[in-house]
Amino acid sequence: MATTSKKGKTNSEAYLRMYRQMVRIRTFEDNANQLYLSAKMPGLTHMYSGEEAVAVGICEALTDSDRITSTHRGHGHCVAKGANFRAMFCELLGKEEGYCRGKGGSMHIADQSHGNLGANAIVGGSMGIATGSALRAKMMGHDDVTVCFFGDGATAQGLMYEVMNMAALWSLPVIYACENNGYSEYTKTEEIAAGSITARAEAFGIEAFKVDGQDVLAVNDLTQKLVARCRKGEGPFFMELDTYRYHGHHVGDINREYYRSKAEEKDWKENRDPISRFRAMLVSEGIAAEDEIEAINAEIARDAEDAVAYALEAHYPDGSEVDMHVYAD
Amino acid sequence: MATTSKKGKTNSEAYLRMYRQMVRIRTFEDNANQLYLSAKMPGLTHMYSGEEAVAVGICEALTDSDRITSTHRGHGHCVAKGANFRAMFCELLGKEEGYCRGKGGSMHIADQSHGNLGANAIVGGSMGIATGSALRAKMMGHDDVTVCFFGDGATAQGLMYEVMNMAALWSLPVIYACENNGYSEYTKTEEIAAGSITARAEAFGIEAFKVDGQDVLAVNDLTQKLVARCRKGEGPFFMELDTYRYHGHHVGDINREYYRSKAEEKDWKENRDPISRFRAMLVSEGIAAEDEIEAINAEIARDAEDAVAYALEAHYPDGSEVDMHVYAD
Amino acid sequence: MREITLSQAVNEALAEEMRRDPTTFIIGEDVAEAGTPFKVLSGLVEEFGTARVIDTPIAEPGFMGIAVGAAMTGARPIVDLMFGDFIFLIMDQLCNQAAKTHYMSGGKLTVPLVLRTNLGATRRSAAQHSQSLQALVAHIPGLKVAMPSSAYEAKGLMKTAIRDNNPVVIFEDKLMYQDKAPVPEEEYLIPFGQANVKREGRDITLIGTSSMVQVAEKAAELLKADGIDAEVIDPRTIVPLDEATLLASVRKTSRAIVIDEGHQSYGVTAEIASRLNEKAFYHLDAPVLRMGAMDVPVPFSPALEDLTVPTPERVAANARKLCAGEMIDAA
Amino acid sequence: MREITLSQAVNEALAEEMRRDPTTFIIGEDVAEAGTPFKVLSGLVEEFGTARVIDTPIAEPGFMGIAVGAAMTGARPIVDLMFGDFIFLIMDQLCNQAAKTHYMSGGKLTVPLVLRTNLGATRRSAAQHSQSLQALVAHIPGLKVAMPSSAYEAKGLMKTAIRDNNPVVIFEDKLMYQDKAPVPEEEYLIPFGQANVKREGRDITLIGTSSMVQVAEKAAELLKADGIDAEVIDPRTIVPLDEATLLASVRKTSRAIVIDEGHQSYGVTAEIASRLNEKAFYHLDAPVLRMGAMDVPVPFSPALEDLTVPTPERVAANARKLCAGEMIDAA
Ligand SMILES: Cc1ncc(C[n+]2csc(CCOP(=O)(O)OP(=O)(O)O)c2C)c(N)n1
Ligand SMILES: Cc1ncc(C[n+]2csc(CCOP(=O)(O)OP(=O)(O)O)c2C)c(N)n1
Ligand SMILES: [Mg+2]
Ligand SMILES: [Mg+2]
Repeated sequence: MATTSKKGKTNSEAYLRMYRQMVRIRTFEDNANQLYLSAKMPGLTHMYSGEEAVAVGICEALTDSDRITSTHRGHGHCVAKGANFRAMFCELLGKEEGYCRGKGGSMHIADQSHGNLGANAIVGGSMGIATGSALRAKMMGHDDVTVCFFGDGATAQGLMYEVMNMAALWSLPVIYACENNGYSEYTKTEEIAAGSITARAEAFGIEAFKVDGQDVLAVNDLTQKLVARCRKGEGPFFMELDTYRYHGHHVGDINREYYRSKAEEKDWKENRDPISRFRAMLVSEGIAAEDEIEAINAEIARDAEDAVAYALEAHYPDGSEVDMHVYAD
Repeated sequence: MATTSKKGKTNSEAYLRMYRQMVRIRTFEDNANQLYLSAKMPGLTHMYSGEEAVAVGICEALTDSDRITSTHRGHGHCVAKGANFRAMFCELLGKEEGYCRGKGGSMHIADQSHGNLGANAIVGGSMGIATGSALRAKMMGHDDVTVCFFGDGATAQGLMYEVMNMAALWSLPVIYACENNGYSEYTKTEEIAAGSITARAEAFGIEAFKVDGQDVLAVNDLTQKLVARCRKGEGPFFMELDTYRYHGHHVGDINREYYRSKAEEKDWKENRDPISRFRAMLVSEGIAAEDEIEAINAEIARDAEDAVAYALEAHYPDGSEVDMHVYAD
Repeated sequence: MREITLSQAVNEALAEEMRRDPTTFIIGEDVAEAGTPFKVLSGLVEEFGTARVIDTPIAEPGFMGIAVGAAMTGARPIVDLMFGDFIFLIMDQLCNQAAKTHYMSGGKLTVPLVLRTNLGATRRSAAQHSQSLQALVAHIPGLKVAMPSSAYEAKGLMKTAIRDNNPVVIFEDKLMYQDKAPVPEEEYLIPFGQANVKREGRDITLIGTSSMVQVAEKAAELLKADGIDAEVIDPRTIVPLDEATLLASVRKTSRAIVIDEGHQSYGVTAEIASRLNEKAFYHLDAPVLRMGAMDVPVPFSPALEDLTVPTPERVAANARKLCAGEMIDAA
Repeated sequence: MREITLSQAVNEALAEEMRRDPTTFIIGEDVAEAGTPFKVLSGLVEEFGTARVIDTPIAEPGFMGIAVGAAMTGARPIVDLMFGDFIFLIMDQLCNQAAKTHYMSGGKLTVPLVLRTNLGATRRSAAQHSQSLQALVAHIPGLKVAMPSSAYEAKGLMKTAIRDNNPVVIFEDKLMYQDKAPVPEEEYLIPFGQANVKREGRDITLIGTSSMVQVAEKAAELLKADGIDAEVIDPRTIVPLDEATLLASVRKTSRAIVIDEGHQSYGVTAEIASRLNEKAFYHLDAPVLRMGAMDVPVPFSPALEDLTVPTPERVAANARKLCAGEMIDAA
């Protein structure tokens, strides 16, 4: 394995944290999906399962003062950036103790305390926000970096090119992270993206990288380097991460054979799963034993169950909150 | 001269027409500027002088059924696509006999009979329109080509990338013609455009060309080839034309040394003027004698004078027209 | 008469008009094989092919601009905008380009296109997928705005919109796609600018748009119990607006409530109420009341979202007060 | 008191606030060396440098989005949008993002930014450079909307806007940049939601916004000759709207005309008129009249353009009719 040399005792902790975070995301999503299927969750939601190595590989290279902007498929980013299950499930259920007091829901979940500026229900809608966060950092002399998550579909939005141009002109500390999961809704990426996605960033003079989004260490390594370079004023950067979503576009998208085959899904799940891959590596490298891994998984499962139970019991916001927070004081 | 071989008797007529069209544009603009300076023209206007070889080189490769979309700096495109002076000056003065019955003015002048879909006061605003015209041609099985004119400044608009993506995916017969005159308003192009403009088109899989926009033959040659290829279904294409505007951003932009030097302006006018260059070539190649050239110039000057006089005397639209044409029947 | 869903009604209208006129085509995200997330367009790509049912990248300003250009040069595009909330993305192409081209060209260029989109909250879709933005487009001269209130209107207005030579925006109510209504087998069109008196009444006029027509009808049912006889009117198009029918009703009943699912302030209800006030002032026994959605972004939480939109109960309560002369605010 | 132009007043407000708060910055096209095409910002880049007076490419959605992100993370951007007509380009970032973030985050994130732009026709700038689009943004909860009517208001409202913790849109009248008015040397702020009674009167209330305040004042002068004593009120902000002052006036005069330079239909005048009708109904002797711009794209030709906006003469003529009980339409 090419990465062996970088591993060792010192990294064990970081690796276990990455493993744990990936499992936390998968577990969160499985529970969220269950809530939907049992009609306990209002509305729809978009599962991140399968893409865990992207969010975790990136966010583990960031500190709490670094910012991210997230997407409609945002639970993974939120967990990876440090959010806790209770406040997340409360938000998904529209409860007062949710991160946004139930006002945002799955598509607008934000966690300011960990630098998550929020999911966004407008595809590409947060690209300006991320770039603006980076402009603020530069202008105010802060050394934080902002990562902008978005999908392959979002590369069709003109806003991306407008803000990449400015980020490049002004050398802003922002990393554009394109989660290419091969689809936007029910359409294959090649049908909606002409040419090359990384070349588009390069045309603006932005260094761009393609990376295996199912390999958490590869993602993390690259991100660490780019974050360090951003802090030195060498931003912006662009990453295209090859990945896959296991579920449908949203929880309600069940019959999807007309746009993607079961064989393809099976192949990704069985052969490229970011969690199994990493787990096998942890075990084979002696970083964790099977039973330790199982203990981690079990603990996370319990944590999620508790949080779901808590959220189901939690209060809805009082009706009087409906016209609060329209304006800040 | 590299182009000599392509010239000869058969081209004389085409060359003289190109020369005439360039002089017509210059003459039109000189008169329009005079109207502004003598306070006879309402509002402001943007002069095309200096960029004649771009509009003429391109439009002479098109037929009346080919379409163009134009910009705020649109008089040149309008003349080059075949418009007459009277209806143009009437439009600039807000008169009933103008191309748009006085409702559009300089910034919205359109000449549907020659395929000019109109100037546009939103920078980049016509990029979708041009692409849509091309989609219509393809869908309806027509063989016309659409040229989208826009400035270097307009390359900052996200819309361009959205429609280039679709034009490339769907192989539309559209040519994006970027008139790079080095400035957008009072700002140099290098301050507002990161990376490379042609590379941006190439990143979408679009063949892109850079051409000397002061050389009408070079522009025309390239356009002829691209138009022919578009008709065969090989579009879209992108051209970046290096050019220069002699006047300020608009007629009122007089003191401009804070953003561009007189020396630079002098250099372009004296050494790269598209009309003088072409005139010298016509004479040296024996296509036209000096006195023939002067006769052409004089005739155009008279034509413009007549048209100005006519337009100054022409009627304003009746007040009752104010709420006509809001809706088509 | 057979009953079909609003979704089927739209689908039929599109299919019929596309058969009739080969220059029509549909353009938008996931409109072809997927038939849109709401499945409204299912089957159309099979009949008309991908050349006329065109899947686009996620580039709303781009495909809106493309539609404008196609319309200006001889085609009749039907633009599918997945959520009404995305109108904000295409405002420039819709309002600066499509709406003004005919006028700016002195009548020489036309832009015959239809923008199909939707409105409506209470789907638990939060602030960016629940807006009812009809007021914004109604403010822009050059656009027509249709708001079907049932499958019957959805079909008839759509067919009229496609044949209209202007840009027309149609807002469908997301929550009504599965609602059935009687729809004739034979072809029919509903002319723009003709309001529909859904229910006659003497005591008060309830004017509702789109989703709020049902709310008004239910309120009228509730009011019957109180002996209040409400007239319910559906303007069907808000541009053009059938003032005459609305005024005739209000002159008769002397009282009116205008109900629309867009935000109340600077919204649709203000325009309609103002026209009634201006032109039926001396017939009014009480101020014309407006009921729009609350002036708050749409909250996700069901506990909050349901508070933001007019309900039959709240309309009925206000109607009772109006009829009893109890509008204290107005004193 | 010294007199300065509206342009200078804005410039002073920006300079003072930028000195006071290092997190403020200006972003937009040609704002630095050029000081904008209207030269309103001249001198600011010399004092604050290009790090705080930032020239952008021609990418309105892009720099608006950037401002939102900067505002969400601790800066206070002042966005310069060269023409009000370009609001259409930034609606998504303004209305889906800036306006809703505070609410959607349950009050945790704030977006303190100012969008400076303009309105106003009769500059012979045609349909895409002459619009007055305040109604559109006023409809969106989460935005505040200021409409200064003179240099004095321009300065005081701008300073308040910059200190406000919400997205605020300020519309300056392009034709007023060179108009002078008395402006104190000492610092002052004008609170939002406080209308200004420009002229007291008994017979009729003329409510004007921005450019239309002058029109109302001139109309009041004309009406004096007829013995009609008009009260003139400038709401100064339309969101929040100072209903109390407007209502008090109308309850006194019993008649009102609302004047705004945006299109009349589905425009600002509809909201203000509706509120007066709703809440002062029983005090009104005549319907509240609205005078907006005509519902047509702004034509280029001077012969047509001047017909599209309210003038003192037309306001006065309508006021005379209202006072004489001649509003035939309303019968
Ligand atoms: C501006 C906008 N257009 C359309 C949509 C509807 N929509 C939601 S998610 C989605 C697909 C996004 O694809 P991608 O960016 O690849 O993200 P993924 O869902 O694959 O993670 C679409 C079209 C939207 N939310 N916003
Ligand atoms: C969307 C938009 N933003 C800003 C403007 C103001 N404006 C008019 S022309 C211009 C510069 C355009 O530069 P470029 O595209 O290079 O064309 P040029 O004027 O050089 O021909 C600007 C910023 C506008 N008309 N539209
Ligand atoms: Mg995707
Ligand atoms: Mg230029």
